[in-house]
Amino acid sequence: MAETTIGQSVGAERTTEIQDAYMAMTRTKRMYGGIMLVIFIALMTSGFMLADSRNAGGFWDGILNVFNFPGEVVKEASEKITLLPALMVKFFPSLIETINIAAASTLVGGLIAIVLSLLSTRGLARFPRLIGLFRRLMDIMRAIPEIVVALVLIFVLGGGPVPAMIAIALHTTGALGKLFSEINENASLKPLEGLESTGATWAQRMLLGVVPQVAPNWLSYALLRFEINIRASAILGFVGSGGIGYDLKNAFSWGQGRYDEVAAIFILLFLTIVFFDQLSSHYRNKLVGKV
Amino acid sequence: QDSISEFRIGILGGENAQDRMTSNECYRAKAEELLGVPVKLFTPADYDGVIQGLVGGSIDMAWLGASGYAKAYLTDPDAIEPIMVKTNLDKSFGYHSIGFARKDSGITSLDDMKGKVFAFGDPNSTSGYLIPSIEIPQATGASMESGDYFGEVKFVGGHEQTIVAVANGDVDAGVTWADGMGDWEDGYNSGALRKASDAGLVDMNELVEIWKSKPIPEGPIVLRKDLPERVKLDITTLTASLPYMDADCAYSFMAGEALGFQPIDHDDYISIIEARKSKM
Amino acid sequence: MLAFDSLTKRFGANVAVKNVSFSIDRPMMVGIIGASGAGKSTLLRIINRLTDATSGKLEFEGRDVLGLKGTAKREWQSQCAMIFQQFNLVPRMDVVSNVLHGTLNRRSTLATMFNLYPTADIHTAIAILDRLGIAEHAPKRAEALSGGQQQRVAIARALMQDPRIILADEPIASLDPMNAQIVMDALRRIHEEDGRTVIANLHTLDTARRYCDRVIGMRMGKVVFDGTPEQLTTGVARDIYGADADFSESATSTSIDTIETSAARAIHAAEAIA
Amino acid sequence: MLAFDSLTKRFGANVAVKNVSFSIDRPMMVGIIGASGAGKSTLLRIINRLTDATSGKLEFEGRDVLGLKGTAKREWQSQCAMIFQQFNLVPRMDVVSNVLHGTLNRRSTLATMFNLYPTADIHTAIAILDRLGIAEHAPKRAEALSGGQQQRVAIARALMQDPRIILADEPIASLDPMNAQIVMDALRRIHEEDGRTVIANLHTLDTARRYCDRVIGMRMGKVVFDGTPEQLTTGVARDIYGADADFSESATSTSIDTIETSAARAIHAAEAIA
Amino acid sequence: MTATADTMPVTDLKQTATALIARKRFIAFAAPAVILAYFIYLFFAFDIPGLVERARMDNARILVADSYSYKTHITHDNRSGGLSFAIEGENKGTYPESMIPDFVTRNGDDSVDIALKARESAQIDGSTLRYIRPDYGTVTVTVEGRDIILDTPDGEVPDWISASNARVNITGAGGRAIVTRARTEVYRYSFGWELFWFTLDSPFYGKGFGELAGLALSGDRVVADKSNLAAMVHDFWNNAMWRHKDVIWAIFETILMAFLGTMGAALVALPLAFLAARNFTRLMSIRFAVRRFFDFVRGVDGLIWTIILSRAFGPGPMTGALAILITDTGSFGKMFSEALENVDNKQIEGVSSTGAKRLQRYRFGVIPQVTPVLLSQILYYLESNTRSATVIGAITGGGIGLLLTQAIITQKDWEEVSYYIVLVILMVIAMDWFSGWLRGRLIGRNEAH
Ligand SMILES: Nc1ncnc2c1ncn2[C@@H]1O[C@H](COP(=O)(O)OP(=O)(O)OP(=O)(O)O)[C@@H](O)[C@H]1O
Ligand SMILES: Nc1ncnc2c1ncn2[C@@H]1O[C@H](COP(=O)(O)OP(=O)(O)OP(=O)(O)O)[C@@H](O)[C@H]1O
Ligand SMILES: [Mg+2]
Ligand SMILES: [Mg+2]
Repeated sequence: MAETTIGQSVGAERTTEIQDAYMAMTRTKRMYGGIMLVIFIALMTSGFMLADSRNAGGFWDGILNVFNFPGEVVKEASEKITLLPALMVKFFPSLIETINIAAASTLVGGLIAIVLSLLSTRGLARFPRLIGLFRRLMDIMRAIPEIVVALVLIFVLGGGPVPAMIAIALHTTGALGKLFSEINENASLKPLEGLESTGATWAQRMLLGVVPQVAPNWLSYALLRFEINIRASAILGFVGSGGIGYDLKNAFSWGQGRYDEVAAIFILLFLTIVFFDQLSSHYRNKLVGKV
Repeated sequence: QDSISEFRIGILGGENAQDRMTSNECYRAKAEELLGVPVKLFTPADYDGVIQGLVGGSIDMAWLGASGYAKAYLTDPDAIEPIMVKTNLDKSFGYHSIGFARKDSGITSLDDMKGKVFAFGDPNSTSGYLIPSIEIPQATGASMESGDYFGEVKFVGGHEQTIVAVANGDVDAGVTWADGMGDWEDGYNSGALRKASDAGLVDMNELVEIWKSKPIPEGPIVLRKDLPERVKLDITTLTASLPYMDADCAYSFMAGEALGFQPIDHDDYISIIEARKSKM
Repeated sequence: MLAFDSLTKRFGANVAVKNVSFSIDRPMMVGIIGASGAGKSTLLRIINRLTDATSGKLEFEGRDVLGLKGTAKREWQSQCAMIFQQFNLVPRMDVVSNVLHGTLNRRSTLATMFNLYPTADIHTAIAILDRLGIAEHAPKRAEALSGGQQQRVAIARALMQDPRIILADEPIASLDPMNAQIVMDALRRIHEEDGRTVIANLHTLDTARRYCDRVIGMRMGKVVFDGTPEQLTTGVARDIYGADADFSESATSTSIDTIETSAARAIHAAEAIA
Repeated sequence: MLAFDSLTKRFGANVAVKNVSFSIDRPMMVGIIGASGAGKSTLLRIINRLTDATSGKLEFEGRDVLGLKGTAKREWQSQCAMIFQQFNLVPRMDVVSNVLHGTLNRRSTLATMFNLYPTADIHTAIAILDRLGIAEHAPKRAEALSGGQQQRVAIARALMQDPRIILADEPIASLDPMNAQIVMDALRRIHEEDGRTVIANLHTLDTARRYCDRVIGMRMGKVVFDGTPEQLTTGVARDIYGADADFSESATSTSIDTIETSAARAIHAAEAIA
Repeated sequence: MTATADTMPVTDLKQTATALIARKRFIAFAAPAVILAYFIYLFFAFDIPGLVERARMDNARILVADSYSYKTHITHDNRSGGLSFAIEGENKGTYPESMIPDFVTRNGDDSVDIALKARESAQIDGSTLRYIRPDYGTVTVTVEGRDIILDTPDGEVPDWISASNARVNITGAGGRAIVTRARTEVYRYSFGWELFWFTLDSPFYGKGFGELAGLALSGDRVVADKSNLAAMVHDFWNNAMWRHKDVIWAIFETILMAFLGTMGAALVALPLAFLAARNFTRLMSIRFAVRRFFDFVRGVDGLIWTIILSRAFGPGPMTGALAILITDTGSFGKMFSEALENVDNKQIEGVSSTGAKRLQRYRFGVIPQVTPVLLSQILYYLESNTRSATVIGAITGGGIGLLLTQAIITQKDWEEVSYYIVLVILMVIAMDWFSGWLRGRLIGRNEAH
């Protein structure tokens, strides 16, 4: 029974052959694996050493001092702990500005991204030939760091929240556009064909056929982006645009004596980010869970 | 510890990072030759970056403003010591904070500035913040809080940004530094206005001076206190003799015409430190 | 009324529809049968202008259908409603809205964006749903309905277009026998009561025989049979399907009475090998 | 050799294995049958120590298996290899690596982290694969193999452990009849040629009858039958499965000859209703 | 088919449907209305009317013009005499004694004719400047002692001249001129990025591509101790005007920050993620602690970490790398632990049943499963961190971010700004492409998300 039923034994010679071939393969694999590992370790260590040498302070000296600065801030803040609530109220309008910048840019960027993503999804595009163009456009929008656009726009438009808003919106358009079009690709084309057969226009097909299918996923990504944009907006404030980042920079630059302000802003920023993080992940779970 | 493995010089803002590197390259090369260890230049993004570096020990030498020195001293009195100060052609070592506005705005003095937008430079700048923030309230009789006398008071980040912001009309007036000698139309003999005018950034015809501070002591060149004595001595000697050794190098290192350097110590900055303390 | 003139459609080297010429001169119910890949779907899609023909002509009441563009094309699409095998509804939308999509061509894009459908249209939609026996599902989402119900929603959408012609691409292929019968009955009734032309792709002979006035058989893109249901003998069917002698009709039948027992057996057996 | 003594496993209020006592005194092929939820899998998992028993004892050659900890426990696991219904291979790794996982217990952690196995082990692995007739798939990823082949890889991994006992949890449930036969043949051959004990959960009676030396029937956690295949009459089977009179064996059969015709019929019919 | 709605009369159904559509209509109007209301609020909160007023379109024009053109300064020193020619007026761009720009004709030691664009021209003759506009005439500016005298054909001062007795500014269509007591300067604008390849002191300046290729191949050495190619590379690399060496180093530093930060974060986060995953750590308290730790480092935000670290480590790429490392440890930790919670238990069980040790179980039961997910996340972050590193560099002082922001802040070297922007975009696109490629190689196209 055994001989007839278990597959076909391939014979001793063939077995040796397979063993040798496999050993050869294993050796190459091990070699490649080894090389990869060595390359990775070499890259990491040499990168580390290079960064260390090009840095003003060395890693090993610095690591001991990591807590100096937070220590000073905490010390001063705890001495003036009674002032903190008032300071937090003082900086609250700046925080609102930062959040407004994030919200406006997410909205504007998201709305444009919707259009661009529809235009650049195969099967949905209004002008199939221009898909490549719209995709490259989004790639470039994604590639430009917000800070560049913001600073250039400050030169043209003057200070204020608008340059930051435009800069973040631009990046958001590119980033969300790509994600949206990935979602769009998974949308079923059947309802679209159904609508097309009734003589619906492109806009009607998109709005009635695609949007209901993909909106929850869009919204979930947009929420995630909103959270990211709050951070970006704070950072832009730090390098020249308005909002809480600007206050942080001034307080922090002045240093000792205003560390209570620094602490107040840190706390505001931290709470805001955690708040929106939790909010957005809550809604995302809800939205995507429903799908 | 009596030896170092490298020597790190921090350079304050005011020009873009590349130009800062270029202007100080000859000094770096001389220091490297003298000290026999690699000398590196660092150009942090703002005043505070340099001060943090000095206090944190990651930068060994820098040329600070008076207020910057005060800040470093107040943060850690044992971190750095001043060694030299630049002397002007007339042997004084001071400069002024200058308030200025656009000519077509009709503003000619602080009196016209009521309710208008006023700009400081960097919070750690002596002429761009500390001194005007003390002397201007004395002149106006009101605080510098937004809405108190001025409509709004803000920091635009640095001398160049102040000049550009005023020229663009983003703010109504701002303060920056100049030696106060020579002609207004040239932007004085030296200072931020001169540099901006030379660079074609602004047309001095379009600006007017609206306020001028009392003389401010020039900022010191500082070294970290725990550097080996030998190193301190070498650097002091090198700096002091720079104008005689290599005039071109001294010119670019000192950002303009100046007589040279003279030694200075902590006591010359006590008043500035007090001024800064009063703002805390 | 509707005249095909040597209509041809190529997909690369593959000819999906080859030289099809026939005409329909009065409202009737036409069944198109043929093996998988015979070109049935492609033909219907060409009529509805979802796919463009490679060559040939299609005239409706003297007007050249294939040359229509833009608004005129969408106008034509609204006159020949299409029903799909997979229903092609918008699953996350409620039934009434899906039916109202039949009016899209008549309404401005902006108005439809804001759901500005006239109340009269909404009432018509309900009336149509009622006629098809699914009015009580009107507020539900389309995806919550059974296959047969969804297909009836699709028919309702088609009726909402108030079309001259209804094209149905294997309307009952996704349905169980019970629902299949309901849907076919609905189509027949629409033809009879409203006098609309119905062209249906069907994959079962007995359905074609039972419901259609005329049957067209296609094989490899060509029309190989065109006649009355009575003329559709087993021999002819073998030709259409290119089947050999052991071709048995019951294997493809969906009529409830013929399959009952064999389906039960099949399910039983299928479980055994799963 | 292997002795169960009133082994019990509770999951909350649910008793999965209830008071199981029997013993196996010489290497043999044991089949465990029972309805879904009868506790078959749980029993095997307890033997392999993937699940801990609630109470009772299990001895192997006088040693208390359930009390083993740490190294000793892993040592025991390596002696009683487990084969899973879903194969439980690492799909992204190649076949030989999967087989070599059978040696993990013997090799140092550090060497295996980097996939460094002795050449001799690799040769053995390929020899085992050859014995199971799938040596030529050695360098492929496990996920690229068919179900039957994957199950044979799982058997090869088990053999690689050089175990005293092989536990197989419904080894053929995911397989088609053809592959099921190959796998069962392989298990039987391993028992016969190597003298290893094989305990297999099976869900079909005829498989148990055809391959096992002894059949144990479980129902609701309890052993309700223990005897030779011959003693396993349809009546007994009804008891085990708690089935009523219309219980027909062929419905659950996987033997190729018995199902051939009915499967063909089923497929045919299934297509018709699809 | 014949069965009509027997549960509810059709009229009622019609009412329900109308109400349903009305509700949808309300939402269709309400959602845009809310957005619109928010935009109106922003319109005032962001002071858009003021913005329109403040917007300086001429700045935009300068920016655009400057980014593709350069100006040559022809300067006469009115105090000590003497002419100099310099590109962008910079020291490093000064023409050597023997060389003058080709649109300048020298009439004497202290006198030149300058051909400007738009058929305009200028003449410097000692401390006198003549600016000639074809449709206007000649403007003469003379420095006499402490005064500057402006003389126009009609005696009026047109709006393109700004004059005081200390300074005269002429802005023509084809050039600009500035006269102060100290010096007379004429600017001529030309197209391109001058000196991008070689500076004036390089023997290769002004040579065409063909000529350079010829030189590179020929044996005759232009610079004695180097082959021509090496000399060219050297001159390009050390270009004092564009400083390619520093720029490339800066780009490299930026990528280095992103690489070290991302990989470091992944290495730190992986083991921690096991501690935060429900199926690997039974102890609720440990899991909770690790999760809050992830939330904390993520929540504190890269900006604040950068600030904190720059105090300890000073400016430079290490600081940036560590800031990225810390922030991303939080993000990775969260994502990795989610991936770990979704692993298929079958494979782990398969490996455990052979008697594998804990680490071996992770290595063979878990790692192969999660590798594709983790790798694709890591690579995605590598790409996006290249962008973050640019920003962080601007804060801490390192990499291309610093060069870029500082060049923007000084608001004059727009051609350098454009150069950096192009490089940054290329860098990010290259990293995007590279991480996509690597993902494709390592885990196969389809599995990438
Ligand atoms: N979009 C397309 N691209 C390429 N070939 C196509 C396309 N659509 C259809 N075809 C081909 O055209 C031929 C006819 O297809 P069609 O869908 O019309 O057949 P059918 O009779 O509807 O078959 P079925 O019963 O399977 O639906 C087939 O060979 C098919 O592969
Ligand atoms: N991890 C678990 N947690 C809770 N209950 C479980 C668990 N594993 C099994 N059970 C329960 O124990 C009982 C026996 O399950 P077991 O998997 O052993 O049955 P089985 O005979 O293998 O069934 P099948 O043929 O479906 O695999 C069932 O009621 C099952 O629900
Ligand atoms: Mg079809
Ligand atoms: Mg089981």
